[in-house]
Amino acid sequence: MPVSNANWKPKIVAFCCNWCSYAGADLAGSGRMQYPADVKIIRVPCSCRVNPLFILRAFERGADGVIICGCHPGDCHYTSGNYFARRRMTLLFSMLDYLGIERDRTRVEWVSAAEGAKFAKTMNEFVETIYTLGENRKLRDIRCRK
Amino acid sequence: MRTFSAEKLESLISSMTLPVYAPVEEGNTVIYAPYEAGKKLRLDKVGTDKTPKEVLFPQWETLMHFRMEGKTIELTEEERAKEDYVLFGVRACDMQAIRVLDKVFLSDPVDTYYAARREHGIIVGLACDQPGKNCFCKNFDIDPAQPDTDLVLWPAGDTYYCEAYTDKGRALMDGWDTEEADENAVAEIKENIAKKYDALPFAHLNLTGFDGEHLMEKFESPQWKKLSMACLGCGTCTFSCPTCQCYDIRDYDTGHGIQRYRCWDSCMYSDFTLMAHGTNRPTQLEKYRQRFMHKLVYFPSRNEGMYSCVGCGRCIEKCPMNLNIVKVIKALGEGEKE
Amino acid sequence: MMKKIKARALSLLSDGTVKRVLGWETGETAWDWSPALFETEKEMDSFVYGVYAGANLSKYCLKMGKMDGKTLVILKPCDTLSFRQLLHEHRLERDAFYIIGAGCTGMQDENSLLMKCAACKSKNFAVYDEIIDTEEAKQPTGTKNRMEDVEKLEQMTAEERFAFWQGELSRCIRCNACRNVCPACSCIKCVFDNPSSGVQSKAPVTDFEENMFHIIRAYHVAGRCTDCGECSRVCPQHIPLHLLNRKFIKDMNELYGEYQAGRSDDERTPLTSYTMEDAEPGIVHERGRG
Amino acid sequence: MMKETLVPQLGIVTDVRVDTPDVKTFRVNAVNGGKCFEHMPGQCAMLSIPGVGEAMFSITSSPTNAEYMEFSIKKCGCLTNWLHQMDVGQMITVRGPYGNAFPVEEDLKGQDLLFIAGGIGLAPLRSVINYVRAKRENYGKVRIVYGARSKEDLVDYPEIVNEWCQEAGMEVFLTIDQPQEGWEGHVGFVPNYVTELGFDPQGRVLVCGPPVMIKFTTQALMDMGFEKTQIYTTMELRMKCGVGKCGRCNIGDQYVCKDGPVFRFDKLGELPAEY
Repeated sequence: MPVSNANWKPKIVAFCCNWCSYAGADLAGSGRMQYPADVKIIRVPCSCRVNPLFILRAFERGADGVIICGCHPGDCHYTSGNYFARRRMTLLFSMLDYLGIERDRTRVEWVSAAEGAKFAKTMNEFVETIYTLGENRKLRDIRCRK
Repeated sequence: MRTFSAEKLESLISSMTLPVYAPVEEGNTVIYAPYEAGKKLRLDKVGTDKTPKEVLFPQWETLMHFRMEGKTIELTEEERAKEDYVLFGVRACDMQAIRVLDKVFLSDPVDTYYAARREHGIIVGLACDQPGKNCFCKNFDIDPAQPDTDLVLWPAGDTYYCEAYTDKGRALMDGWDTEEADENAVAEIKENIAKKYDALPFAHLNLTGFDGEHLMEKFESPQWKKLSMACLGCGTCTFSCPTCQCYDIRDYDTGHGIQRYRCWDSCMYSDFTLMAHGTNRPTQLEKYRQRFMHKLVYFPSRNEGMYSCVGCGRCIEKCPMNLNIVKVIKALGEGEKE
Repeated sequence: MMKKIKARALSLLSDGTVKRVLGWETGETAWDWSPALFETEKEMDSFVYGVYAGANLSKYCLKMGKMDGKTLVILKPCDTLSFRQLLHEHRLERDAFYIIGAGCTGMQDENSLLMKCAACKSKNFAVYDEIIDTEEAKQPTGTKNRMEDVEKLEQMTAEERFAFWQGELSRCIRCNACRNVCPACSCIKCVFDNPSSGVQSKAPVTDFEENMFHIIRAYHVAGRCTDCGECSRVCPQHIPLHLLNRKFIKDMNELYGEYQAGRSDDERTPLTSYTMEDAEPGIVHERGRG
Repeated sequence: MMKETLVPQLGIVTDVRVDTPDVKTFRVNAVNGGKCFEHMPGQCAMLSIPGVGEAMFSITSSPTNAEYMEFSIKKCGCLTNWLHQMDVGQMITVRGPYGNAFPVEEDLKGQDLLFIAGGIGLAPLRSVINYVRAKRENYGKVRIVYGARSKEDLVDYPEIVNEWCQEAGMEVFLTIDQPQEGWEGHVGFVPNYVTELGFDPQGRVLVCGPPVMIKFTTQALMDMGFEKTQIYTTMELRMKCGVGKCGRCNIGDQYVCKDGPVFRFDKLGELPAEY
């Protein structure tokens, strides 16, 4: 989809697990690795804290992409949270796809506390994807538009 | 009385310069929506899935906008409707329902949002020719062959007859390409319609005792418990009803201001009367009773005997559990005979 | 069959085994039956069972479960799945109910066979005290593949799917009939009724809110939905809501193994369990590209 | 221009007084000074904070106060919590006045008046009491029975003690539910206190308080020989529009917002007990 507005900057919400990915983001920062400022991080205690409603609400209020980052499977601070998150997000993404909403607007990545570089790379890639997809038009609330 | 051929109907609608809301097909439902070329007109459908009330009193509308900064509030009103439009193909029952809405919204103090839409609308009525199986408008003294509108259309096979009753209606009809017709052309049609409606299963309900005088008696009837048992508390009946007008006012934070909007509400919902200390209609029995008491007792008691049921039959068709106002009238009416 | 059921219900009511009977009663026409509660033998006069008994009475059991004494409930084969799922979730006490499993020859509305019966899942009873049925009722009713329509949608392009669902969901009037009839929607207070949730809304103000309501509702019952089809049956705007639930069922079956909610008491649902080898969410993206 | 029903005026909070741990009294002026509108004692107004909610409150100040309006508000829900956090200078929206009023110029005129209030129930009555005080010559004896859970919960205590109690022709009886240190007055529930005090069944009685208090107080009054036609009370139900259109606050065929909130007791008896 072509970008309608040359000045358009995507808004991206990243839900990051407190124990791995948030620390990964920190590491990316302290390692001075670049990733776009369009990514707004929301710290959650675990990737399985992310209720599908959070993701839809983010889109409602104008997000163009939502990414969920958690510990690698097997490394969850709470033993199994990310296993549950994995199933939940798979089903949710599949449902969004079923409703015809661009599947690439949502993503799950496992980023550990040591993977600052992976965090930066993931975010760069994701932002790139959202740039190609353009503005989120299908899943937003018209009232929130300015 | 004027007439035109049925073939010309669509071109006649397209020829009107005003926006036209007409019953059109949308998916497998029929709703009143702006008519555009390519949309399928459904003048045959009695008891459309959505009612014409939606044009005058939409399911939601923005009332005003607020901007809050520090301790100050800035208020901007939403503009009222200011363009004329045509509401096409309104049945007699639905027109009577609009009269019911008028009683509510146009009584002092006037609701200006509704009033503006009402004023700018030209309503073209459509006489029924084939009743729906659930119609029971006859009980409320509604003549399905004579909608109380600005302009009335009578379908008669391959022609339509039309007559205007108000200045608005006459002005609209003057722009139509019609021919002169005999003044009594529709007399026989009307008679036929009356006969058909008279023969319907729910055409002769006993409404005696549904008035303010018997308010307490109806309210206290032991029948309500049984009647309301299967009620799910959904809002289907209220939202498909052409006269249900209860509304809620809510605020929505758009991130850059507050929109205050009004939306339909339903007496069936748990938070309809919920206050900080609880609700005065705690179970479905009270909620269910409220709806029917309002239609059959409270409203007539306040409005010179005018019922706020028009017998359109939509709740009979729509209720997931087959509960409806006819069952209520029969159950409560019978209780009285004993 | 109806005579047998009625006679049995009457005898259980008169000997005091049960205090009330939850069944259907006749209406004004041949087909407009309503769920009803019968507490005396006299009231049982209007008791009825047959092809117009489409409603799933499991939902009403939530209310009956709080009453004194046993309730006799008539459940059709697919209704028993909903009932058992509620038992599984500890929403009902088995002892509070006497279940007559009633044979089903396919339920109808005024015009035709119900959508849910066209793709009949099974004629087995998941839970019962006794079964009253006939040979005819044991035969499968509809043999339509229940995933047929879901597959059709999956094969469309994203734009076609989007157009399809916008067309359907934009008709939603937010009457909540789908939610209120759903036996899996047993929350005491729904998130969409909770003023503190930030998503409480009574009107389908924008397309977004309809999408959100239906996605979240389908999602919340995923793994617990028995595919009883009541949501689509009751929708006054004829939105095929069951296609959302069936999509979840199809995905779960394909990704996590065949599962039917309500078939057992101790099995974990796909969303409350996991395996180490589960597919990554990326599968959704890959599947679409392939 | 038609009179607008749903669009509010802006008001500004010019004073906040802490009455009890959960009741504050807010003084509200129009943005350009003065009052937002005139009212009669017993009428209500819709106050709102955009984005939080809108609700009906009785106007506590007397119409004879030409400078401002006051609202005594108890903290008990979403909107009232927000209101309690307000400082002076905060703008709010106000619309009204709504509902009927106590018949101060008709039925109450020339009568001895007995006011009975419980807790925050004093709010609507305070408007009447101060109205009567301002037009003292039009009314007979004034007696006030007021009770609350504790001494701290008596709304408007300074005004009661310093003004009402000092005024000639006015008698004030205070009571609290449980004994408390530093309280030398009466202890006990309002209905019992009313019985103990024993009033002549003449004049008019205005009752307001929690539903259960109203119920037992009216019973006590009737036992004393008062007629239902001598007793007035004021009601509250959930409201959205304030003008009898949104359809939720009805008791039978009467809308509390439009036909009420003041009901004479005999009239209330003819309606379903759905409140």
